[in-house]
Amino acid sequence: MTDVTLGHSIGGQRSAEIQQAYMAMARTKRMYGGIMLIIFIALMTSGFMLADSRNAGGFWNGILNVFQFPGEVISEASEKVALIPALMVKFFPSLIETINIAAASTLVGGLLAVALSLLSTRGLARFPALIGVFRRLMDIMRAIPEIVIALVLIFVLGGGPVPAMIAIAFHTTGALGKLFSEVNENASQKPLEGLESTGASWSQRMLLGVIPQVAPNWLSYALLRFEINIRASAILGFVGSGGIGYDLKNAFSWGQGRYDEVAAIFILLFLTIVFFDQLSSHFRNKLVTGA
Amino acid sequence: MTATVEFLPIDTLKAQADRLIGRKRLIGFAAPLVILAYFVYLFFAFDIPGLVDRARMDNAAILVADSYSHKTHITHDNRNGGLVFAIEGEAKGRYPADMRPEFVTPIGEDAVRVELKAGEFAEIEGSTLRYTRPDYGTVTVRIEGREIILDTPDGNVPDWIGASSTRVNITGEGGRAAVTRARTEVFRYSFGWELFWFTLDSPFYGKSFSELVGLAMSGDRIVGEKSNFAAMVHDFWNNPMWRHKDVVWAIFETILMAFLGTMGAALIALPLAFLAARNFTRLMSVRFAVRRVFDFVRGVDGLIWTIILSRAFGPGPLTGALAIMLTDTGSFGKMFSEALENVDDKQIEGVRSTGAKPLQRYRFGVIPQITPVLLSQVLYYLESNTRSATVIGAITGGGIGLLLTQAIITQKDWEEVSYYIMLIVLMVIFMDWASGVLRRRLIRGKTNGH
Amino acid sequence: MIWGICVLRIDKLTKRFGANAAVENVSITIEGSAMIGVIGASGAGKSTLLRMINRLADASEGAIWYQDREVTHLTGKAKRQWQSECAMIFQQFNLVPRMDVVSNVLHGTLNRRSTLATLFNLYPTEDIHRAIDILDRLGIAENAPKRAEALSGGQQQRVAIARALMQDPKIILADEPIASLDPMNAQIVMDALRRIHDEDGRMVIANLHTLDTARRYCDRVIGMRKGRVVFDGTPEQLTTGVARDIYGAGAEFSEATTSTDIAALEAGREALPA
Amino acid sequence: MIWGICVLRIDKLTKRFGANAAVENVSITIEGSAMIGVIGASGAGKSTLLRMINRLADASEGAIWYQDREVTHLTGKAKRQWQSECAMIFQQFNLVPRMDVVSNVLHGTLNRRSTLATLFNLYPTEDIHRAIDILDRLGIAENAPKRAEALSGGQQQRVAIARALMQDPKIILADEPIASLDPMNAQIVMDALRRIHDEDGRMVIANLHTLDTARRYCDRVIGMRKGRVVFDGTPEQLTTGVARDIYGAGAEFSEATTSTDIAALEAGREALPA
Amino acid sequence: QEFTEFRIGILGGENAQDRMTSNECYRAKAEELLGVPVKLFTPADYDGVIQGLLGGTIDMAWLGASAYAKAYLTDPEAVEPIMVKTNVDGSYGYHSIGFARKDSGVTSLDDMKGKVFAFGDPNSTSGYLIPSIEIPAATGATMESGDYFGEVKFVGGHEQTIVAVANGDVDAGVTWADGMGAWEDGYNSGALRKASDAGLVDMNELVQIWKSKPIPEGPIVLRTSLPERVKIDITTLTASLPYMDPDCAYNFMAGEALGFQPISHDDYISIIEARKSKM
Ligand SMILES: Nc1ncnc2c1ncn2[C@@H]1O[C@H](COP(=O)(O)OP(=O)(O)OP(=O)(O)O)[C@@H](O)[C@H]1O
Ligand SMILES: Nc1ncnc2c1ncn2[C@@H]1O[C@H](COP(=O)(O)OP(=O)(O)OP(=O)(O)O)[C@@H](O)[C@H]1O
Ligand SMILES: [Mg+2]
Ligand SMILES: [Mg+2]
Ligand SMILES: O=P([O-])([O-])[O-]
Repeated sequence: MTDVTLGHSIGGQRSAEIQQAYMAMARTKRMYGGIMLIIFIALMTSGFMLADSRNAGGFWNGILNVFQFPGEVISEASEKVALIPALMVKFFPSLIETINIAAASTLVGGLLAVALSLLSTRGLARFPALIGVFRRLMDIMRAIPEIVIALVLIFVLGGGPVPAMIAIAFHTTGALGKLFSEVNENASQKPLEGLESTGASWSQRMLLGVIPQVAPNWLSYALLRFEINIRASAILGFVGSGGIGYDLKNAFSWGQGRYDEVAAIFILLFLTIVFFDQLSSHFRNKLVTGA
Repeated sequence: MTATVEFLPIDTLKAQADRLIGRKRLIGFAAPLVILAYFVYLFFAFDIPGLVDRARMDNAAILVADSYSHKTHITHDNRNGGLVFAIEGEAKGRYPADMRPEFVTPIGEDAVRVELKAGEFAEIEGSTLRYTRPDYGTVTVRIEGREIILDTPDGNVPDWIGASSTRVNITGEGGRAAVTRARTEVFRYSFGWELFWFTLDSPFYGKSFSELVGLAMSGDRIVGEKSNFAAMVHDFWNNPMWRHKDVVWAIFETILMAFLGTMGAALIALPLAFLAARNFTRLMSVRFAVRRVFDFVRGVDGLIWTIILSRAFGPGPLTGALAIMLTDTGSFGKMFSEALENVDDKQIEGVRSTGAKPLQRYRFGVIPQITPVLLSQVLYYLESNTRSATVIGAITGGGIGLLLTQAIITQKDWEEVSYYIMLIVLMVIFMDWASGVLRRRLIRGKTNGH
Repeated sequence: MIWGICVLRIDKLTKRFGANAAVENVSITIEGSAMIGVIGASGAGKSTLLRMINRLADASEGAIWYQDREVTHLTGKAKRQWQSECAMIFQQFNLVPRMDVVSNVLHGTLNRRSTLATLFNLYPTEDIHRAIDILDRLGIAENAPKRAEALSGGQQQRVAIARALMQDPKIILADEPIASLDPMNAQIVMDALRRIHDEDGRMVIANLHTLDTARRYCDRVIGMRKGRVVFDGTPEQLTTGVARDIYGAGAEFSEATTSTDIAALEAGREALPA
Repeated sequence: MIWGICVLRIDKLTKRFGANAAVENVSITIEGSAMIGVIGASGAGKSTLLRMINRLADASEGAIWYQDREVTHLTGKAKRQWQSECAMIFQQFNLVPRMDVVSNVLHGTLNRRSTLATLFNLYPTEDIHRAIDILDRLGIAENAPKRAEALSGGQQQRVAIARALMQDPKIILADEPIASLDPMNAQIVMDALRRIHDEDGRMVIANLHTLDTARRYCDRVIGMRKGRVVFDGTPEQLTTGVARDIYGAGAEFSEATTSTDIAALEAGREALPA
Repeated sequence: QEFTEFRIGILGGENAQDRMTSNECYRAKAEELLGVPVKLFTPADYDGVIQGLLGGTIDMAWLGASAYAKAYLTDPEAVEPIMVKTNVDGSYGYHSIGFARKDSGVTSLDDMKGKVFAFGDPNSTSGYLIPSIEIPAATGATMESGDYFGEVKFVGGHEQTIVAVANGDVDAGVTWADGMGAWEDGYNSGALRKASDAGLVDMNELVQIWKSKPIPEGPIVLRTSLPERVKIDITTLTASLPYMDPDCAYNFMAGEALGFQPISHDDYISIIEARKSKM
């Protein structure tokens, strides 16, 4: 680096050149910035207007009524507030089913993701030539929304928790696999090489060299995913996969007269999500900072 | 350090190491055992044995077969007479009077022979059906008065035939047939998505690719005033069987929901996040309130918001976009406020020391620092919301999700289902790719904190 | 220099953090365009003092006067006006690393320009030209379009000085401006500060960690210890004994506290033209 | 030592990375339990040579023979078997930092264990005891339950040696085993290697950065330059001139290339018992 | 709120695209008549349409009786019934049909003790409301899971019920049919007929195990706050459709029917009472 010592300024002429050059750059940048801003605003407004026109109800009329429906639910629920605890107990088994779906799919998906991620990380892969294949596989698994798989599986397997579990696990594999392989890429190669030099097999190297390094980060991602999966499994209940989502949908659908059930399920679901959110952020903090 | 060795006898050290490895062994066994135990519990809780019984692999086979093939109905109307050939039995797939599928040959007045696969064939003569399987022989079904009579070579009813006095169903290897008093029908499966490009009423139906290119180039017009190419595009775009126009609109609506929802949420969450960040809002109560609001809107899934919003906004993409926006305001609010709590005070102080106004401090001290985090989160969510929008659409919104779920629920058009699934996967992969490109461009490339 | 034209008067200034007084009962009067070095061990209160002058921190007691303005009680617009008159340079540069050098320098004008225009990075052309002139004066004009984070430490500190100059301040406060720099860059930066003082006649107050820097560049040295001023005089008056007092050190002083040992200080003094 | 009992024969070995040959046409024959030092400037190909012997890297041309086995063409199980017979020690230790010391040492037996057994930590008790014995021999037995990352560099390197010994190898390859260590730890580690060579009669090949270490600990020194062997002889034959050739250096050699200057080498040689 | 658009909500039963296609001709006629854009919306379930009517985002729909009752009970002022479809014989009713797989051995409700029973949509008259009242009267037990039936669940709609029974996911379910014609054809009209025609099920494999009393056909409703002119126009259009354009009417009415006749709120009081009893 050539640090021009003080006093040796480059002189007026060069300075003017730099000013010119900078002004030109600043103008282009401003222009790009302006154009991007205009494009963004145009996209947002035209998008909004289009969505507004294709919607049954308009935004400006609707916004006045947003509280009408929640209002109905809350007023009925508060009238029947005494019944809610009993209803919460009634729906608790469904909640357990939902949590089971989420836990099982996170576990299965997580284990598959571990294998796929190891197979698709440069430097670790068992079959380096197939890295691309495994990556695309994960991309596709990630891309298919759970509901698609669930619906197809319901057709084959009938309703119930298993289609939901498989659907979520499938998606989880893709999603976690990608995150895991990002973690793997940052793992140090040194312990691996050390193990390789002793004649350890691929699976031993992964087991002893990679997993201890990356496990905390994996776990942290898996916990995050678990939370997401609780929500997803509740949602799949809407299309007939059992669990609390099924009860919620029926109660919602029937409407007036069962809003106390809606409220009870809502409270259950919300408490669960908050509970696991707190629990997992607690563990994640511990894993990432501690350990 | 080496000195201590003499004080700790080697046997003690060995015993210690044994215990250590023993403990690890225990954990090594316990973890898989716990997981295994959980799976055993699930095995019964999810009733897997029952599932195996209930699983309908024939449905899976139909699904797979239908997803790459189509069926043609050859129908004789037994009340009014007349033979009709229609793809998928739909009015819009009906062959015009002067056309017939190449596997159908007329064998007389009001009579046809239908070549099926696996060497099977069926003949319809009036209301009478003759179904021939090479290894079995010919089954005859005829209508006599109010009765439907089934004649088999050996007089028994094999298990691939369902028969009663009012209806007979034949499920062969190469095709299907059904006879009721109302009609006599043969179903023939063929490979491919028939009518995907043009329906039978289009002059372009059945033309090969090179013929179509030739037509597009040639000057003489087939359809009225339109150029051939425009007519082709029009016929494809308005294909009543596959409805490409509606499907494209549906995909577009889905992306629109994701885009509006994500961006709207980011714009709302950014200012609110300042209220939830410890270092920008000293007031504990405000912070607490804002955070709980974030938790609440995030904790309720977008789908449930769609239901709640559907009263006010009705079905449509706007409702879906608003629902995504609500949920993501919570997620973004939480993430942005965490990013804000991690900002480096030095930069803010540097800007502050020049006498900058508060807004300027945020603009130059804070925004440039959080832009990369912000952008990458927003773009990640844009991609993942394309998937959410599919789900939300399935329930109220509209878009490709609705098309897909409806097609699945009616359990009819599996080729359409697989078409939609393919499109959805391509759409999500595209959004994934696009958001990745944008992320790389915006975060690394730009020198400015825009 | 005319007496009374620019006077910074610090009057019984105290800053307490809980029970602990970081700055205690400090009174200093600085007239004209002096170049002042403030020295003292880590935790002596040097930074806190400068931060109170710039109003990044509020005083617990006492007052700071500039001319006939009481600085300590300014709020809002008036406070920001004061901050724009008294630029601050930080040990860690405190630039916006992701923005380009010129934009960083232009932050020096934020106080004068409308909020809306600056929010969109719209600065008048003459400001941009002046920024580049200042960068040129500091020998880093070529780096104008680069991101601040792409520069070396010494260059970043000069950008920080350029930002300070862009404020066209009466006073420049520098809080250990060279502590993060290697010796060569340190020299470039201190030379720049001195030149600004000499050529522009701005008051410069610099916290310094190393005695020889203070001795070499400053007209007047203030020594602080545990929040109090324990020395105030010319560099020549700063003997080994005084330095030991300031740093509260015994014989082990030379190694422990500053980067320059006492012997070097003595040697350096002799080398100075009397 | 009986001729022919343990022979490592490297035959016209070449390793190319793209156009660049890291090791070129190297032929070396080592008999019996020699202790060999490989020296050479950074980039001379020392590491690549050792990595090829251990089969961490594949040769581009040439062959490596051990007894009547051609090592270069082994794959799968046979390759891993060979690796288990020829232990490697790395500059950065390459331990599993989050695991305890005994487990790290036990990794030396992985080749003999199934994946399932390693998954459940099913190491036989005698292996565990032997690991402790080895650690004890290297003077770090009391660290057995600690995590590897909690140890000092010298201790970690000794754990690495223990792991190597646990493999009960015929050959120990050491790639700059002391480059990351301070002089005291370096000595401990080199002493350990030498002792293993002397007591167990294992072949030791060590890449070394410093001439005096090679001279002091090795029976035979191989000098490499730009991938080729340019010197092969006893430490005594390693004169200043030869060293300059190996390092391809002129008069500025002493400072630039190795940590020990030539003067020290000369001095050292005189100090050696003849 | 001015009248700038007329929005028709269409209930499920076919996939969204087919629903759009079947109703396209009606939409075009309405657009011509009203002089404002007319749009079709196809929410995924009954509730989607009801919410639209209640929130004023959907102006017209053809509801089931129970769905109408829900709209009425939530907001009596929201919608008013104008017309009802009449069957070929002039009646306007249909039945809720309980059915099971023939090979399951179930032939009546008595065989269903301890087995799995499926409803369709909670807002369906024939798929839930009526059977949930008449079946307990027949069995003498409640519809709670484990009380008479082993499990009672909602599978989502008529199509899903038929598929679930045919697949054996449930032992029996309820759906709608006109109750005329032959069982083997899936009766003359109804969900069973449609499924049978589509090749989804083989009616020979199913048996009827229960049939409800006649259920009044659901009304075509309009939002009460629509301009009077619009209500009259739509009523006229609908009533004259079978004469003006029989093909269009066939599509719009999803099969053979005589036509439409006016109907009022009072005709649904019994259904509303039934629904109230379930609240
Ligand atoms: N924000 C704060 N909160 C509490 N105590 C503080 C704070 N800032 C400074 N102090 C304390 O005030 C005292 C003086 O700190 P100051 O930073 O002014 O010292 P300094 O002379 O600049 O030291 P250094 O050479 O380490 O920068 C120290 O004891 C410090 O711990
Ligand atoms: N994986 C690789 N890809 C490309 N080139 C490599 C690779 N490994 C080594 N090289 C090159 O091969 C040559 C020899 O490298 P090697 O590491 O064997 O040298 P060395 O003698 O061990 O040096 P050092 O003292 O730095 O460890 C160098 O030019 C190096 O850049
Ligand atoms: Mg300080
Ligand atoms: Mg090396
Ligand atoms: O209300 P239904 O039309 O479903 O009986």
